[in-house]
Amino acid sequence: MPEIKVENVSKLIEGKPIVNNVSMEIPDKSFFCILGPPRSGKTMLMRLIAGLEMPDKGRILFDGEDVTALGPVERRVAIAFQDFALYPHLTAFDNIASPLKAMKLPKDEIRRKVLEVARYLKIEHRLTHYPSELSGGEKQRVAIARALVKDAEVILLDEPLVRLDYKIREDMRAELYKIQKEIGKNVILITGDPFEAMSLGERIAVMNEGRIVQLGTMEDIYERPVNVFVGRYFGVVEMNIFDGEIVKMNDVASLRTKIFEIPLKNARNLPEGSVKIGLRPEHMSVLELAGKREVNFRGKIVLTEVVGSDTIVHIDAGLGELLRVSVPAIYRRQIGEEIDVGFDIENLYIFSSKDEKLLARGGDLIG
Amino acid sequence: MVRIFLDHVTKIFGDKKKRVVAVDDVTLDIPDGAFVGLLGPSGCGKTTTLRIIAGLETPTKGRVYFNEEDVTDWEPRKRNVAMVFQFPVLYPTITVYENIALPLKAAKEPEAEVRKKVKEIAELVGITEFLGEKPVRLDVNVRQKVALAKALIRDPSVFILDEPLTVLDPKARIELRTKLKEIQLGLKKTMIYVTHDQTEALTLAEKIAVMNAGKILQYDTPEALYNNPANTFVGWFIGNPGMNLIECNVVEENDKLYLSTEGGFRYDISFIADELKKLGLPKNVVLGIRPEFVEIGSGPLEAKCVHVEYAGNRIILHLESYDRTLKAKTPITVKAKPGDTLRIDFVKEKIKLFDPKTGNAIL
Amino acid sequence: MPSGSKSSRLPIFLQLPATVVIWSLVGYVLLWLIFTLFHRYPPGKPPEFVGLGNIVAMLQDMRLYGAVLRTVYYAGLGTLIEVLLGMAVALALVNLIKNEKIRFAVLILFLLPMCLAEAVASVIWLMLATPEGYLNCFLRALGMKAFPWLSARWALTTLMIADIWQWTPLPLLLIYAARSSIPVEAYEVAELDRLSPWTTFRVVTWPYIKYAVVVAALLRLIFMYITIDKFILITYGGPGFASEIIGFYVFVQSFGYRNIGYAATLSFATLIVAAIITYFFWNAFKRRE
Amino acid sequence: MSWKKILGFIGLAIYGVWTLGPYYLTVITSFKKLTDVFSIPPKIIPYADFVPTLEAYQRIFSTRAAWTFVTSLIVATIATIIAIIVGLLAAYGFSRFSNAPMNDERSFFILLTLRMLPPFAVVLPIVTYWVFMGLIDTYFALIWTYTIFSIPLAVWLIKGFIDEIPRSVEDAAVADGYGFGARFRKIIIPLLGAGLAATVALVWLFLWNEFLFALKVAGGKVITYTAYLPQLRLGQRTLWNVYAAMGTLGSIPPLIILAAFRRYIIRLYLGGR
Repeated sequence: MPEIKVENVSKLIEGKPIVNNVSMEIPDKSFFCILGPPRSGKTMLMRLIAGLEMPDKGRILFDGEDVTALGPVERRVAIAFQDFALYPHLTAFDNIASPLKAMKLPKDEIRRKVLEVARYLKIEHRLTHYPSELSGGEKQRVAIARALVKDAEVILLDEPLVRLDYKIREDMRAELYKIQKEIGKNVILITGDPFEAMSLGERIAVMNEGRIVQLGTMEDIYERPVNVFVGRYFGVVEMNIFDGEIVKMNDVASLRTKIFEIPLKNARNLPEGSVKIGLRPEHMSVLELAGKREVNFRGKIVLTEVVGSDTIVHIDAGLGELLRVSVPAIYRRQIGEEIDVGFDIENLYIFSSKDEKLLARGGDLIG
Repeated sequence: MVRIFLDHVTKIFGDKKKRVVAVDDVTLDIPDGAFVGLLGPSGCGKTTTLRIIAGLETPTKGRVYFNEEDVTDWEPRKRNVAMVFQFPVLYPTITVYENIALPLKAAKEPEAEVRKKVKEIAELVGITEFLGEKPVRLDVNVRQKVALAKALIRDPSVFILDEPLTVLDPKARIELRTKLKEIQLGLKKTMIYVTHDQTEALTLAEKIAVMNAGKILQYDTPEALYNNPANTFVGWFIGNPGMNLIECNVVEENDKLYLSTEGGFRYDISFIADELKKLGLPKNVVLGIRPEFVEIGSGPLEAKCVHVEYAGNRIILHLESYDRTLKAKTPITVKAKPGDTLRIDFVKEKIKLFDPKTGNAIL
Repeated sequence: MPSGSKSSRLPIFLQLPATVVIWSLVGYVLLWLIFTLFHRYPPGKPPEFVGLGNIVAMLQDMRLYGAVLRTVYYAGLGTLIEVLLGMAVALALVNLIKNEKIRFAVLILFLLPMCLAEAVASVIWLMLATPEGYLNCFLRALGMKAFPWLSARWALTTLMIADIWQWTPLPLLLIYAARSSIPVEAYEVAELDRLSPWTTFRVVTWPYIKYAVVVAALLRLIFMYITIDKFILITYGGPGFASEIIGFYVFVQSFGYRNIGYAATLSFATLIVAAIITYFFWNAFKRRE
Repeated sequence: MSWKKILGFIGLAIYGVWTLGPYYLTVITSFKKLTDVFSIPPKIIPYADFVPTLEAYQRIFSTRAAWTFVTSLIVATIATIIAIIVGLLAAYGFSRFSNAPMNDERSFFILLTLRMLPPFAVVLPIVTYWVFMGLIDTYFALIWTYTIFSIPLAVWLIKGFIDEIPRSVEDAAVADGYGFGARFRKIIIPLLGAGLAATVALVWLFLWNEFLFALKVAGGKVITYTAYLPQLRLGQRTLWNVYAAMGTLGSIPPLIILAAFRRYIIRLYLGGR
């Protein structure tokens, strides 16, 4: 079960760096996640780790051994592709057995292994069917079975759930987690859905424009996003970002915005002048349901978006950008209605307006 | 405006060998000016139902009425219906202005009138600066807005949308949802919105018909679908994550009533014993409870935590209780790690019971 | 594919067999043509260097200009008719015959002529157009006078008609395929917008089939220019020079008069023209996505 | 039905007669006695207008004319096999390594121009080449020439079909441990399947129908049915029924291929797209 090390790896396509000088370590036997928006280079990074592509610069080490020039088989890596990549002319059984046939294993051993993994993924009743006859969920299970059957050291899942119907994705997420725990192999998940990364990845690498912007556990990235991009991108509902200002008058500092002002205790190392304030919708609440908070203000409803059991209320509170407030219930109101919302100061994020780096959390300023 | 009534509509595709019942005896009453959602997984017949209303498909059985007039055999052009497809369908080689104006020109409206209306609609949908462009060079978000404007300009009596937002990126999706809501409220149009994503249906529609395998399972307001689903499918499909469904036997012991399973799962439901007796005390039943109404900390049941999912201000606990699995959705204040053993209980008034064979709600 | 890996020589190995086979002969052909361009081959004597003599002779050769004009008439008008007729039949097929199975069967029947050899088409049209042939039999049966199909005045036109008979199915096929690839939603929207048939054609059908029409036209233009089978089998360029197009003139110079040097010059010139038309075809074909 | 529809159907019917009529006349002529061929009014319905006879066919099968069909078969088949094998490899290169040397778009365009090369412009140098090699009018010369001129068509069609195989399926095969050879045999060829068969048929048909090279590169000892046709008109009286019979026999393979690969005809002529 290799500990994977990526050292200054770069890959250029027609001169443009798709993966730009990436270095990271993926611990052994973990559920590692590479998260990034479309065209952030995450799929290419996966292909480099898998050995489907060779880097133009840098090295890749499995347990300290340089595998940069080796292909997927020598690296004992298995891949489940985003579009399933099943062989259309082979039955589900032959698709799963394909890696074992390539290894020229005896027929009965192949049959035993395929049946075992098919039962495990609950598709043993569909083995004689061709991919065109399978549902999305079933095709995904066959793709994962094909990756698991040859007990490779590393299993790479390239956006495995993106093609699935919304509801099936919910169940598959829990199952992927269960699978990783039971097979104890190194699983690397590539995804564009932050919610998927949050619920599955023990360690997450957030990528943007070919670089690793932040790497850490779910809590690290959620609590201490390195900049506005990670703050906005890494969350169930996109973080609210609006302009504010640090004002320092005769050694009394305060954080001022268009509609509220907060006195700050230790703001010594904060630069004066404009800053970007971040506030997660789930850290805000509607007074009518959750009572008063440390800071409260009024906003006009633009849209109430019911997301299954919760609701995201979009309000215009005069801060320029619309604010999103997360309400843990079905909460439908007319457009234009006024509601009071609030938040606690400790949940604030302060970013520099120059390079958008995280300067401090609300808790650091009033502690 | 138009009230649409589908009377036992059925649509069967394919020849004798391979018959597919896409729409199975659907009766649906869409009041005038209402915004109705058709919600269901892919392949449940919702798009076919839509196409029957638009006249693009003719039903195998059953009739379609617009305001008491039988339009079943009417051509689409006679029904004054406008439709926005999942992928923006525009005329590729003429400008956005001409794309929007064409339906009016086809109806021989005076030039000045056409120009005024196009300006107005372009303003409403927010594509004024693209009027001179050719669609082929615009990104999919703008193209879908143009398709929306094209559908609106004709002032149709029925406005049909077939999963119009799926191709858009998240930002454009929020923007267009807001616009659709404004348009619907402003123009008081009868609107039918097909989607497989519950968020869009619950957000936009006043009433939603949940469909599966060609049948309408429930036709009600979002709150009703959420609080008392008519059957197990609706319970599972609405809400994220969906309702927990636990099959168990009904056991009567020294005048107390329990739900129990072979693996030791036992829950006292004496508080609804008399209603159940009135229904003839079924031997086994499906217990339905939404993850949000599973209480962690104290309670008669024991459950092992298998996996924890963070969902912003709430966490989803995947639990194994005796021989059954269920999920709980609790505030992040509840500290639980995989492997912990917890005591759980259910919010009594939120418990639902379903018939295991038909899946329909009993209580 | 693991590009950049040790198997980076694989792409070249893939191309080697085809390249070796092709250039073993085509290489000689091009070299020979270029060499002969500047030489004359008097019978029985080694080739003499004549510098630009052949090229000058070509530019002054009135018979060549006659052939060029006839080729422009034959290939130009022929292609135009084939594409227009092909489009008309393709659109008629799609609009009139709604049942997919029957429509496809009729299409396949219509494609028959283009599958036949040019030589077999020549057999067919010789028997039709020869003075005592079927066409004149039908005319006389109707009490009309026999028509001089293969006379000096009409031979080239008759050959064009024969080519139209055999090759209209190609534009028909390409335009039919393009028309069938149009998503049905495009016509549903046009129906909902209550567009007139002509407007529907202008904004829905035409944008999709435009490329197929261009590609079909270029394809036919190239192949009418480079194919001379019918000319050898039916009229052999006659009567006189009446049906002598460029290709046939090169053929006659090469094998009739055995005027090697001059024949090579003509061949070289016609190669260049073919490459140019192919270049336009290649761009049109690429842009059709 | 509107009158426009009726007019449309009449037009289609006329086009049908225009397309199939001449071929029908040729086929029935091949079953006529010489005297019945051209008559006023023309005899067009067998048994009603004339008594069909196999006279023409007996004459063909009693002379070397029959052997010309065998020659065509041999030459077309061998050349097709070589062209397909060589073309398959090249097409795979053009499809998967479109930025590698010799596989880029420019070399693909060069190959395309070979397909559009005017035969009349290259037949003289080719004849000179085979005379120089002492192989003129031999099976080898004709087969080798035919192979060269069918490779571009084969590559052009097969590349289209390979483009349709998703790259991720091949990546999966790489990940499963298949080397290039195994990937080609186990994944590419089976997935090409009927498309490849249709390409083989079309390339073969292209050679079965060829005339100019058959006439000049060979045409003496080694002569195909197309090259033999001119010889039927040398005498003062053309035996029209024999001439028609040769044409009819020559038209049989195209009919079979058209019927067998009708599903693929559309995709073939679009260059496999």
